Amino acid sequence: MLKEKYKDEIDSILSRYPVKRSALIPLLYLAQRDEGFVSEAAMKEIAGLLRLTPPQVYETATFYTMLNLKRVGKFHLQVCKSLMCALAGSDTVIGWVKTKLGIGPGETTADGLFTLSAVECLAACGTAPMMQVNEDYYERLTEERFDRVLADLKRDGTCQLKTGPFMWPLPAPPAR
Amino acid sequence: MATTTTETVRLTIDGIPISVPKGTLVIEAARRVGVMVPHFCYHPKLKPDANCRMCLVEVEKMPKLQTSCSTLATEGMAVRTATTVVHDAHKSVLEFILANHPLDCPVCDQGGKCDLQDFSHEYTATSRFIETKRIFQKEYFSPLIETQMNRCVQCLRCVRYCDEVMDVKALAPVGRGTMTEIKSFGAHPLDCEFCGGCVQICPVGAITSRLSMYEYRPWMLKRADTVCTFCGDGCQITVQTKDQELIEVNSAQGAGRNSGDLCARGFFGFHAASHPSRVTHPLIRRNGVLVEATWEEALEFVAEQTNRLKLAHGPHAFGGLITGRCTNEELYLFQKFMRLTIGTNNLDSSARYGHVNGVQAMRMVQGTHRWTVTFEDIVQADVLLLVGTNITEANPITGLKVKEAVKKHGATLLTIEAIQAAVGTISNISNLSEQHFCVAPSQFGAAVLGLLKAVVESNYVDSAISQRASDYVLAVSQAVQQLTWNDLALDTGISRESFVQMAAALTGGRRVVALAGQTLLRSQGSYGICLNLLDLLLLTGKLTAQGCGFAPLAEENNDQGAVEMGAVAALLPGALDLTDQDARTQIARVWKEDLPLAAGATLIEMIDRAQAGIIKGLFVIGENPVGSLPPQIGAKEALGKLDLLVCQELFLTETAELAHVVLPAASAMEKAGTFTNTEGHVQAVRPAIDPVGDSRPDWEILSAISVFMGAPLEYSEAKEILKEIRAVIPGYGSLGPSPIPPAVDRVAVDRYVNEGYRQDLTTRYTLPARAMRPEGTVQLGLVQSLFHSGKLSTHSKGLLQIEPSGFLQMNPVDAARFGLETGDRVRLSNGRGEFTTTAKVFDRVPEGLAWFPDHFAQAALRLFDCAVDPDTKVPYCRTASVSVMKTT
Amino acid sequence: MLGSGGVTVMEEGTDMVWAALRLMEFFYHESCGKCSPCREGSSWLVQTMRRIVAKRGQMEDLETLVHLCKNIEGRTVCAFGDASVAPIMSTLKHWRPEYVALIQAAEAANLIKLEPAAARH
Amino acid sequence: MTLKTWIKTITLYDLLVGMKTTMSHMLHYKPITLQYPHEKRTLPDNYRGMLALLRYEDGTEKCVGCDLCEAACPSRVIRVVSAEVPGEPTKRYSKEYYMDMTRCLFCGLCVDACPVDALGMTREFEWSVYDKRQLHLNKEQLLAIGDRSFPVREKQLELQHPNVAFFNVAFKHLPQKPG
Repeated sequence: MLKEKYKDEIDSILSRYPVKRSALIPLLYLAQRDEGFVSEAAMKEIAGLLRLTPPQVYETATFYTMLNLKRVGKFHLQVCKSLMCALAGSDTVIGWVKTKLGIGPGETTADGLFTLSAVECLAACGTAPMMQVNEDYYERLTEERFDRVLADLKRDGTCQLKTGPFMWPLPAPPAR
Repeated sequence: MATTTTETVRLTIDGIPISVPKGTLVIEAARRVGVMVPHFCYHPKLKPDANCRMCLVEVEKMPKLQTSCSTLATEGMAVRTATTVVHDAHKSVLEFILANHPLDCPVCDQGGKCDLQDFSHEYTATSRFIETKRIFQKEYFSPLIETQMNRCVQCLRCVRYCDEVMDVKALAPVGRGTMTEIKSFGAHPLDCEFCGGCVQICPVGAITSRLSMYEYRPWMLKRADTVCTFCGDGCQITVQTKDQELIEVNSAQGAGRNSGDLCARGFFGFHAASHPSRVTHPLIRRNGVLVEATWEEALEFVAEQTNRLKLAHGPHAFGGLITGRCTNEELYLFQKFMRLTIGTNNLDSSARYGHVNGVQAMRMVQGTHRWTVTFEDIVQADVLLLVGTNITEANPITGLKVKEAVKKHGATLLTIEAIQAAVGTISNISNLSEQHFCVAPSQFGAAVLGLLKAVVESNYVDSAISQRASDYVLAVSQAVQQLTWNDLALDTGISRESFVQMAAALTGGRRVVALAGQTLLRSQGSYGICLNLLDLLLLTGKLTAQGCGFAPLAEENNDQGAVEMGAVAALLPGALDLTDQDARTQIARVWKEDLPLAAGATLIEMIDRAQAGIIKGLFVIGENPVGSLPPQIGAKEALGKLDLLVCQELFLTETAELAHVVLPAASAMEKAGTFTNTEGHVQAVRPAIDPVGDSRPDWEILSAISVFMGAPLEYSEAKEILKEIRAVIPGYGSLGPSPIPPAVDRVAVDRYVNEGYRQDLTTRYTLPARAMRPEGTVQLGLVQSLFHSGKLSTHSKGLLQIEPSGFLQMNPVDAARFGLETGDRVRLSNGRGEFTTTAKVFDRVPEGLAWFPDHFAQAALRLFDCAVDPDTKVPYCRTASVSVMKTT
Repeated sequence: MLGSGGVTVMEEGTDMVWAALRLMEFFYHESCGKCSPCREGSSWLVQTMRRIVAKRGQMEDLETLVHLCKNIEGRTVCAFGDASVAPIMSTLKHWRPEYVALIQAAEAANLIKLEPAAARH
Repeated sequence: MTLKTWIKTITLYDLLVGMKTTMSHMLHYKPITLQYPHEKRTLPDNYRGMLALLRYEDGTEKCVGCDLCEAACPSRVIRVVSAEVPGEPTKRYSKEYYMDMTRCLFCGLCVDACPVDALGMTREFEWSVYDKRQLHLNKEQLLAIGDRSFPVREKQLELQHPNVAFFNVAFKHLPQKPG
């Protein structure tokens, strides 16, 4: 259960908001981080924590596409398909996924590693085409870079090429 | 009364000038001048949401079209609803709404009464939509409420109703954009209060009742406005029938005391009348078995036996019991029959099970037998004190008034209740309360005493009363000084600070209403607790103030009527004392005969007298003492000894099975008359169907028996009896749409503060015995379920779908202690017997208590003991200490 | 003003109908579903645009598109509805020939003429 | 009144104009009497004869029990008792269907009213009986008439298009949205 596992974090989230209900989305994120998706049990638990009814939690969870209600692969590739990325070739990126991993949007590879979603604008139009893997951005994708991302993810679970997400202006580079 | 603003604004709608109170919405103002602006999402009960965009109107000096459902009327506003621009806007919005609508009117139950259908006709909307419509896959089917989201127009009325009015929040719009659908939770069927509000409020056929699905078309139905029989709230329902078949119940917005809101019992419980096991022919016991007979045979038998017994043993060898589900006319005729034709005061009604406590307390202190407040006062109250009401389940519509007061008007809700705050599928009043004391029913008295002590010690006593009745105030003060905070804390688990805080909230209110419910009225010592509550109001000066009062809630629909009609042993029609000479003369003048003077026996006394062989004949109308009292009382044996037991019944109950004659009675769906609801509002009952089989209304049966006995009480219709009631109680039942409650009788209050309080003050102001709870036991309580009412509703197929049987409901902590989980079999036992049932873990049950619904408690009854109130003779048999054991 | 991408610079040869569809799909996805014109309108517009891009459009569709856009505009709760019709309104205004060309291609391919309630299987 | 109209009036000119067709038939037409039981007239396609209930290609009843024929009927011929198909939630059908043909005036309004074309008018007209009660037809009899008069049947609605599938499909059988 979330409550035992993340007691401190839940308390700090709850203390952030004057109205309890406002903590709903952060808690749903927490649940998603825990399991990779928001399960029914988690939604019921969050309802109990916030003194909402389960349908009220469910309504929020289904509204936001960033919250997965079904199990997804270990790496959730979210390729932006909005106009700017599409102009820069996001359809090609989806094509690469299809040829290299054999999955279309909404599908998961047989080994359960990758799930592809075609999503709407991720607010990185300047560096299109881009994709988001779990919570990291990979921008200015070329086939070579894309291959490297996939290989690194498979091998290390992370990749050096990740670039964000950043708020504008860019944060100062970490001091060495 | 409601404080209405007198400030008005003037505006014109389509050139028609009108002045409306400030704050009125344009759509409402338009309705007043007879302009109907089409709408889906607007509903007078709900806050404006303006999501359907159907009600666009043109307002002068505003650049864009405005939604009339969310625009407030302002001074000098000029609204136009009939221009081409507006018409085009309506038409285009309708085209959007219809785009994804399946247009399956022919198979939709709403067809014929559908807003979307009507507007489509009005605007002859044609669609240019040639794409494939969106289709929601159906995942599940709810037991009683059918959702067909393809038809949904996403007006969210159901969601808002569920939240704003019912406070259940069981529905939510799920998904986004055009794929929004109304769902409960995930792929689970709807699990909620089943109030049917969403069905009623849905403007299209997206949410329909499954109970009568596809069986009718609106134009085939005949309607009858009548009153629901499932609790004391007296909701007006419209029963719709098709060829003598009960099809549907609904309630029109604004109609009756409930203003269109219903609970599961009212909305889905109507099938009780058409249950196949109804008794449809008179039955006479011949050679030990009940066999069918004709009405003539049965009536002749009853009359002959009655006359024989009366001749042999005198009139006091008879007794009579009647249920509070009968109409006022029947209750009146019953007591007239018993008092006049038979000649005894041995008569009682189901008000004796608890409602009498509240009424007698009111008569004692404030001199009225009715509330001095109305539902409107509850809505307008700023402090509400609920003691042992479990209001959302026992009296759901009064509960709605409380919810409205809290949610819409910001009233302070104080509750003393054996319930824990918990989010659940059924609304829980303690979730809304500002301050909640969770105490066991046996300690309600202690909690009230704690409040009194806090009032006295914090000097919250009203100065007027201390001046007027210093002796009384002194006596009460001294009495509460005897109690220690320590004892109170031990009994109730509530600290002095909490008591003081609640007392402060109570005293600070301007309009204070105290409600007492069944949990209180049927628990031991409740007459005294009611008096203490009245003391509390009196001391804080809230008894006589405007909009303040004490309101005991009736369990059965006409318990209040039973008291007012004199269908209890000690009271005459008008709830006057049997010994009141003026009343006796007045009644004797109408009846043209004298009334018996000897004090009558009450329910338990009658059973005892039958046991002792003093009572030889008993008339039982719809009452079931064998089934509803614990076997310890020996009702079965006592009734077995009778020479004549006549039952007028709908079903062959445990009592009817012992009867010598069973006469088939008509249910409330089949007869005319009036019901008096818990607040004393008299409403008309109208027949929706003809009596089933050979059954007859109870008053007709009584009248016929009296004719056969040679002392006719003849009436040709129920209205004639009402006329006679009005002769006895002037003006009865002609209260009009909004009743004016009686005022507190100053003389009676004076009598009470000078004299009346003395007789039992010391007994009332002692703490109840502390509940001993040995290890391995729980306090088992019989409770009222939201989905049932008495035993009658267990014949209703709709309600049985929601709650088919009883469960032992237990707190999770207790359940863990006994190693129980939902669905486990559990054996309850104590010195009196044992009983096996299924457990259900339920987090609203307080620790140490366990609940079992009264409606299925037949086998559980033997665990209970029965104590009889010394003053009001009410049998208390709702709690018992039992040990719990898991079995297989 | 072309949607929420702020200012977008596109290549000379970009298919503007396709671009409008992409923008419209964004708006369709983002429409919250509260008020009817935006909820139903955006889905309708997207479906029609998809059909036109897939060369299954017909001349009446252009008129319908304009009508729908005008019906959404100014009748919604928030400004999202107003914004959501901008891509189609402006592309139809400035690049109408591209639409017409696509539809003419559809007609040339002699695809089955669509009838209401008898759309593609 | 002019002379011309006066002459027209006394020579009954208008009447003659009206009777022109009749007069010409008297002169030119052959007798059209048919030796009825032995020879029968070919009836036009839109002949409004006996009513019948129809089925789909796969033999399922078309009728969805919507009661609209009952509502449309001016002489109260039809009585429909509709219900949910047992075991198929949300699918509506007519549990019972009665027609009292003694009252029918063959106006065809019921056929027009039917949203799923479940009613048809056959070209049967030889329905004279000795006992009126034989003209009280139930669902089986009406379906039998349909079976013998309409050998060619339509496809199921949901196979025609998902947009009209709501009428006669229980939800578990709803076709998936294409594309």
